Amino acid sequence: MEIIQSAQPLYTVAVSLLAIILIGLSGNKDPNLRESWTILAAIIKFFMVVSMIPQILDSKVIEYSLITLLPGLEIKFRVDALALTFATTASFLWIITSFYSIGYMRTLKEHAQTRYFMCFAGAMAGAIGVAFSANLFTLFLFYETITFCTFPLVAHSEKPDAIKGARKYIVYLLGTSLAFQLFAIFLTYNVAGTLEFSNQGILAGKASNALLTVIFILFIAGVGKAAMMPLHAWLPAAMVAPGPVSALLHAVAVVKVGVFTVVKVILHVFGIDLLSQLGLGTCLAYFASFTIIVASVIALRQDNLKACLAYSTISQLSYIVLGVALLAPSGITGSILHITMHAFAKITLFFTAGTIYLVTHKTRISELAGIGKQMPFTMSAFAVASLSMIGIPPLGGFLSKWFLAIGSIEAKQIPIIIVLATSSILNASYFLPIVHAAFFKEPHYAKHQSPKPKQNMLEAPALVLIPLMITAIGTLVLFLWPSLFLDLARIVVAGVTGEN
Amino acid sequence: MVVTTIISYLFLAVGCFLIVVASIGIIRFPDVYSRIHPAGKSDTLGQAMIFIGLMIYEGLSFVSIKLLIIVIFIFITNPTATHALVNAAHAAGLKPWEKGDDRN
Amino acid sequence: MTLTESLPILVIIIPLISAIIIPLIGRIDKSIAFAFVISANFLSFIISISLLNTVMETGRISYWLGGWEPPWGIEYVVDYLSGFVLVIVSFIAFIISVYAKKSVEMEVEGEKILPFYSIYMLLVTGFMGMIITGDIFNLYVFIEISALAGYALIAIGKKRAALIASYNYLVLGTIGATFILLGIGYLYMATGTLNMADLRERLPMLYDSKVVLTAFAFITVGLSLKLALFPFHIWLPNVYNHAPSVVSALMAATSAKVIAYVLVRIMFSVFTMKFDLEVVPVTKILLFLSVIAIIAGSVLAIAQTNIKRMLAYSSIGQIGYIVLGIAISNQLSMTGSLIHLLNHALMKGTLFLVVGAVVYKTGMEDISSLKGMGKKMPFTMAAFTIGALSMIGVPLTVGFVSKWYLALGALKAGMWFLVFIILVSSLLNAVYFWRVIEGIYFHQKPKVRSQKSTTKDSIESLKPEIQNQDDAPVGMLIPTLILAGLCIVFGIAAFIPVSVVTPIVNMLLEV
Amino acid sequence: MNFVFTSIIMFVFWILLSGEFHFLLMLSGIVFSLFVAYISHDLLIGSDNIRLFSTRMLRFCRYVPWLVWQILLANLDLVYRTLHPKMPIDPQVIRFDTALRSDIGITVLANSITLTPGTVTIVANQDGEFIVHAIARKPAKDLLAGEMQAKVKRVEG
Amino acid sequence: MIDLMLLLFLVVCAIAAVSMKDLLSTTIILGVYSLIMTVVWTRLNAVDVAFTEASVGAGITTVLIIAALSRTKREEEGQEYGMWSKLLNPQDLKLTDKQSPLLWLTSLFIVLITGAVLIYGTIDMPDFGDPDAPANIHLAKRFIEESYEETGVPNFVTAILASYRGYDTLGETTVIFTAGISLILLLRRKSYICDTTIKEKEMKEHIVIRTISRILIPFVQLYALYVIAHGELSPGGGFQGGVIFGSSIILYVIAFGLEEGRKVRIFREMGDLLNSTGVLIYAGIGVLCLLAGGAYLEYDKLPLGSEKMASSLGIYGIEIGVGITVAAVMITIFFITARHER
Amino acid sequence: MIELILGKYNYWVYITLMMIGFYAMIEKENLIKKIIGMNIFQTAVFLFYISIAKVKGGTAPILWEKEGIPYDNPIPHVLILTAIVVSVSTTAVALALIIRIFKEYGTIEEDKILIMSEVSGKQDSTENSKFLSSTSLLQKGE
Amino acid sequence: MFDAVATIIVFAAILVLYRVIKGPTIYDRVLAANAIGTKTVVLIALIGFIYERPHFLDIALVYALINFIATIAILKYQEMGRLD
Repeated sequence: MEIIQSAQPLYTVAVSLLAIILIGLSGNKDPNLRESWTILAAIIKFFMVVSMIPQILDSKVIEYSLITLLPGLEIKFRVDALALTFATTASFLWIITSFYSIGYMRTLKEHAQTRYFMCFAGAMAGAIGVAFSANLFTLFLFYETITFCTFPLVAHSEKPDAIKGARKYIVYLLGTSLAFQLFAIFLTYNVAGTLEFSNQGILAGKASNALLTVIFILFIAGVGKAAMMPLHAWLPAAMVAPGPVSALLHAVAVVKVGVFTVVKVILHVFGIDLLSQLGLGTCLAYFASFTIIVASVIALRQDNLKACLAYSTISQLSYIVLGVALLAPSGITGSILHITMHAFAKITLFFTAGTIYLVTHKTRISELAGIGKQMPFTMSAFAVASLSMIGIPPLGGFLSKWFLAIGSIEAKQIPIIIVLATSSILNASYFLPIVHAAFFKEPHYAKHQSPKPKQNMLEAPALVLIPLMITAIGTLVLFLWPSLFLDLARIVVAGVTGEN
Repeated sequence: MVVTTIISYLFLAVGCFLIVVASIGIIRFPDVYSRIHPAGKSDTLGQAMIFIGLMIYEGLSFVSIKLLIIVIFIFITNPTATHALVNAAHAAGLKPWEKGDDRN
Repeated sequence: MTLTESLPILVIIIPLISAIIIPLIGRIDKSIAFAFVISANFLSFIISISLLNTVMETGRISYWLGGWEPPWGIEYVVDYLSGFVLVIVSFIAFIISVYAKKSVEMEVEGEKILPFYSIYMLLVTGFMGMIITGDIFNLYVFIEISALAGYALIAIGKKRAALIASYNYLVLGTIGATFILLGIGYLYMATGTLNMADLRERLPMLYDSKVVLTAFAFITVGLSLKLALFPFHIWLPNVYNHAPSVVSALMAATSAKVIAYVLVRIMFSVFTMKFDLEVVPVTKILLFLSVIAIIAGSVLAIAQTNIKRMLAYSSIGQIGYIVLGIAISNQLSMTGSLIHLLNHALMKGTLFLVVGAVVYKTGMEDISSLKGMGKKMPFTMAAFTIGALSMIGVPLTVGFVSKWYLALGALKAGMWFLVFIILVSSLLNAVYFWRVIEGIYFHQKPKVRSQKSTTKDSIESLKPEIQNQDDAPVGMLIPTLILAGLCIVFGIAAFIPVSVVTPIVNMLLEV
Repeated sequence: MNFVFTSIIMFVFWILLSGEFHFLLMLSGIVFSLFVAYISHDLLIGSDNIRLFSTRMLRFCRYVPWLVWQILLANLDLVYRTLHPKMPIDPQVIRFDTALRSDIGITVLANSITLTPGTVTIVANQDGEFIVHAIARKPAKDLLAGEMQAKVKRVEG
Repeated sequence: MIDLMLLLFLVVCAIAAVSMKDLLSTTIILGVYSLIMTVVWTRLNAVDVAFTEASVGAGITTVLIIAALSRTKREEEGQEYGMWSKLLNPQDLKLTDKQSPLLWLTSLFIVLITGAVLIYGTIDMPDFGDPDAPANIHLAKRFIEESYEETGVPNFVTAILASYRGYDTLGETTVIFTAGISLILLLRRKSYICDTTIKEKEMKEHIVIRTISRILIPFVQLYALYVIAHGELSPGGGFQGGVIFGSSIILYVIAFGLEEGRKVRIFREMGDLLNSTGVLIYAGIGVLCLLAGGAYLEYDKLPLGSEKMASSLGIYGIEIGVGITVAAVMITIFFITARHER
Repeated sequence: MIELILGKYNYWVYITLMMIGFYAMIEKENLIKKIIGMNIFQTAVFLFYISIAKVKGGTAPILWEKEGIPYDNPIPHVLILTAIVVSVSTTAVALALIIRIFKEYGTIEEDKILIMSEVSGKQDSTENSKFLSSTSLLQKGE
Repeated sequence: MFDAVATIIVFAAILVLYRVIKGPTIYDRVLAANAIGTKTVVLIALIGFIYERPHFLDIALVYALINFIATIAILKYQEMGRLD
């Protein structure tokens, strides 16, 4: 495996940090300038990420060591296929989300927009940083960056319930990461003497099984962002955030960072061999299955649209964990694909939810009856994304679920297939009714509202609408041309399984 | 033993005796005003006696002069302190003990 | 003897003489006195740095006061450890003296400003003297100089409770100092010497003597009292709470550090590791106490409504960290402990300076008074945020570095539960600091003054987005920001302090 | 004048105390005597003129032997009273005026009374009014007889 | 025998001082305690310490405590529970008070623990007066044998105090200076109540005290200076002399009143200057030594004739510095504490 | 055992004194009483030091013509001189504090003061607001 | 001889201590304390002679000169309630 020393990863991360400063400087005085910085940064970042793809596809790895704080504590970037999968998805969606945010925020005339965009850029820097991190310390650093940068986004409205939700958010994320993840990192360093990721894992043979198990459990518990049960409660609580933030949180930056961390830990800290030897992979897989089912069931009972989506996210995230935990090549491929697939589908759904709120100020599923007639584009996108979530071809979600299913067969864990199937059915049973209601039900009005409002088109502004259309179409495109992500996944699998 | 030594010892003995008597007086007498008599007089003289004894023992030297200075200052300060004491007691309205009062 | 050779004494004499001269010079012009304080502090800071530099190059410096060879005379010793602590203390003293002007003008009555500065310099002198001396009795003298100066500085706090705080500190401090004195006496009795290096040579053959054990016990207890280690911490919250802001900042940032330094000196430099580990179970006791201190300090901090008090309790916890590292006493944990001397000085310095600025601007010390300050005093609050994040132990801040070393040290010593304690305490720190940060940025400003000038406020309230920015004066802001900046700089470039600390640890542990 | 006189007294005192005739010490003796005289010359001698002061000193010296004799008597008396099992005391408070007006005179009388047989000065004020506590009847009577007052008056001049 | 009696005396005094309710009586007993302590010091041959104890105990501590009493309260409050009744009849105690038996037992426990540790430490000590104890052979031997040769000071204590450990003494002077400045910082106010009726009464009644004080003060002052100057030869030195000098002024103030004292003797401003001057002389001599090419406080290097002469003069100089500081600070402290203000 | 007791009687006395002083310091409610305890406490330590210095048959450590007599150890004397000075200074500062406390609280009993500061939590806050108004004045002056 | 005298004086001082502690009035205490003071002066001088070192006299002289201050201070406070 060829290693290229290049500062490109650093620049990629730094772009958004620079953007923070520029946004801050432009401030409230010139909103257009401010937002153009955001867009510019997002686009540059995306292209920087994309520009690295050829090299990675060439089975090369880009590394860059920024600074060594202390022996063992190094800020170091490494771009490999796994990183790039996530980075590409995230940076692409940031562009989309930026446009959507601008439309959303301006329409609602929100306050403190400068802070909003600054934190947004910070969160993205964190997400890309996590993706590109070459060791646990760098990962932890950017992981916390995201936590702190997204807190103001969740608390954006500064209303008591927002503050309360944000507090829950920070308690879960900061709490788990400080208490468990950091502990695990300490232990890892103590045992392995390094924090550097490696395809073979760094812990093999370094400590007793019991200690390794403890470390593993600490890691899994420490990644609160992955929203595995029972550490999922922050996610529904964070629904108080503005629409684009929810989209970012639940589709890209935060939760994906969480599962990405889990994947990293499984693949690059422990290594497949070690985990299968310890039998922890299977345990985790069943644990994830449990989350998948339970979260779906809870989602079924939600009336608040965003909450429903949140529980759906919890469940979907566990798919990714599940796939990796199976420790089988196809499972890993499925997981990696699912990162992207779910991102596109879920961001669409949240965009949709945001748009609905933007236009009608409705948040409840029960109020959505007939809304498809008012907002056909939006709701079509919703429908497409839902189908992707359920895993209906020809949409992205199908691909990843397919690979996951194959993976579970490879791992000889037949019950997992049942779980996947059950979950799909559950998905269907909470998404399809919404779609059905939106398009085929009459809205029920309050009795006293005698003159029926006209069924006008109430679509959102183009700046909001176009992004969500793009992501909806994205799910389709990803099904049709998944080769990039498949290639990347293959490289990852080749790396971690040692087969070339 | 030289004569001076014997004389000095004599003085020491007398001084010693006076001081003990003064102490007894301080304990025995019934009130401040009467206690002040042994404290103000016997003590001072006893002290002086001892110092004179020491002076005789030492012979003529700067040490004796210092002893003399001490004696002089004691004779200046001690009665003053005594006077200040009764004066204050008087100013505070303390009544002197008279014959026939119960001992306290 | 050249000037360079005299540096070890100049570092003490300059603040001392300035303390003496201030009452004289202030008669002419008060502002000169202030300039004098700053320049004296600056000079001693520069000298400290050059001393540390010299030590790095040539090794231990020994200065014979009065030209008498130790152990006959008093010896000044600058080695890695004392050089390091010297730089910390002189730096903090310098920064805070720059900061002091406005804050002192507001919190101290006009006619008392001169004596205030004089005593401030005496306090600094006391600290520096404690650090640099190589004579155990001289140490006691300087402990008392700093203690007396401290009592007076605390007592001039605005509220009357400051007096009680100071008095209690005085009583406990005197008990502590007298215990130290007694311990010194026992050591002297057993060995016949007062020089630390000489003691170190003579003590090992006396390790089973009960006299030496008692000496050690009394010195340790005395220092713990001064250090406010857990069961002896009762005086500290009141002191930090009621003292004038500048004093709180100086005391919080340096006092405990210096005493901790002395503890390290006694434990590892006068006595040896062997004694600490094998003869007396002192490390175990300290371990136990520090763990309680860490947890109790953090828990009590959560319960506070006054911000200075909160920081004071947090200090108790942080002192626990320092002692914890000493108690584990392996290479990593000692590094953590010593680095925490610097780090905590920076963090607590920042936080207290911010509080001082807030008090200067609003006159309030409640946590609620910080609400909505993010818009009013953005830079100051940014410094607070950095300090708070550092206290929580977020990576890239100094707090993380200390925790890293302490935790690794604990793991190396096989004490898992300590890592757990450290992390739990981080969490608790997060709880009480996050509460404040949340208030700063996400709560509306309490309407306190609106009753006074309604018309003006109503005009302002029309434009809530642009609240008028009213940050602390530059003289206060810059020192605060420098300290906050250093929290980050040394969090990133942690190898710099570590490279200074590593030889110290090697020296102490005789590796 | 007062100043010179005081410094001379001081220097004599210095020599008596010191007993060392080392150059440095003699020099500092002179300096210090002058210094003390400078800050306290109005204390020792006060507002009196020098001649009066010195004559009084001389007369006082003549008074001392008598006083010492009286003190010895006083003590014998007191020893008797203290050690006698019945403790024959009968305290009295007496009051009288004297013709003394100068501070020094009143002081000498007051202290003499205090030192001598069975009497202690309680009050001695500027008008020459004395209140005296006597341990028994006899000393009181002796005091009122006025021998001591006369002698002190002679000292005062 | 005599030592044992004296020590017993001390213990009795200590117990009495602690257990009495009237603070003035306590102060008196503390004074007696200090007297006996002085005797004990002299019995133990610690002349310089005895000297210090004498001057401090008679001149300063008692007066300061009384000054503090005069501005606070004389009686100690609180219920009259003796030590034993607390132990034997705990039910008598009011539990609402802070002085609950538990607290009391806790403090007793702490004290006993301390005592136990001390006793434990004493077991291994060399016997009292053992000439071969380590303390008496290592440093001490050398000082006794060579200090006179090296410094020319016959009083070993002064030699060590001013020369070998001269820096400690600078520290000590700084402590005093700190105390002085602290009191200025803590207590000084401009307002002052002068009660004229008291003054008149004093003028009339206290004639004896005043006259004696007047006569005594110059002698006390000269004696103080004598003590400072003879620090090298005999017990005493800058500190003791300074305290005695200070007490002469205190005596003046007590006898004549503060206004008088301030008007005639020491101006407040001047007092402040002197506070600093003394320490400055001390520290300055050290700096001069530096400039002369020696170590700090290395008097030998001063360009004043022979090395011995320089050393002797240097020590003399710092004694004077200490004396000035101590006297000035003691006066300042007394003025500040005793002064009643609005 | 008897040797132990008799050979070190000075030390036993110092321990006793120290305990008495220490007890007064931590147990007495009266602030001045505490200071008196502190004095006893400290002199006890001084006694200990001076006891170290004593040599059997020794004489005061001032040069003496008479040969052959051991001198007492001068070092502890020196140390204690310093310590006494420190003790006096501490006492002075403590008394100043007590005077101030009495002025502010009207009592020098610790328990009463504690009660007062608990009760006067409100009062302190009013002080605080006074303080606040003064600062706002100050700012207007700027 | 000196030893004996010193012992007797200490004994006398202990007798007087009774009065210091017992009182009953403050004046009794001051009086007794003053008496102990004079005994101390003697004791110190005697100890000097026991040890054959006359240096001790300086200490005795201190007491002779200034022991009086404390007494005056106590009395003035007792009478006036203040020292200034």
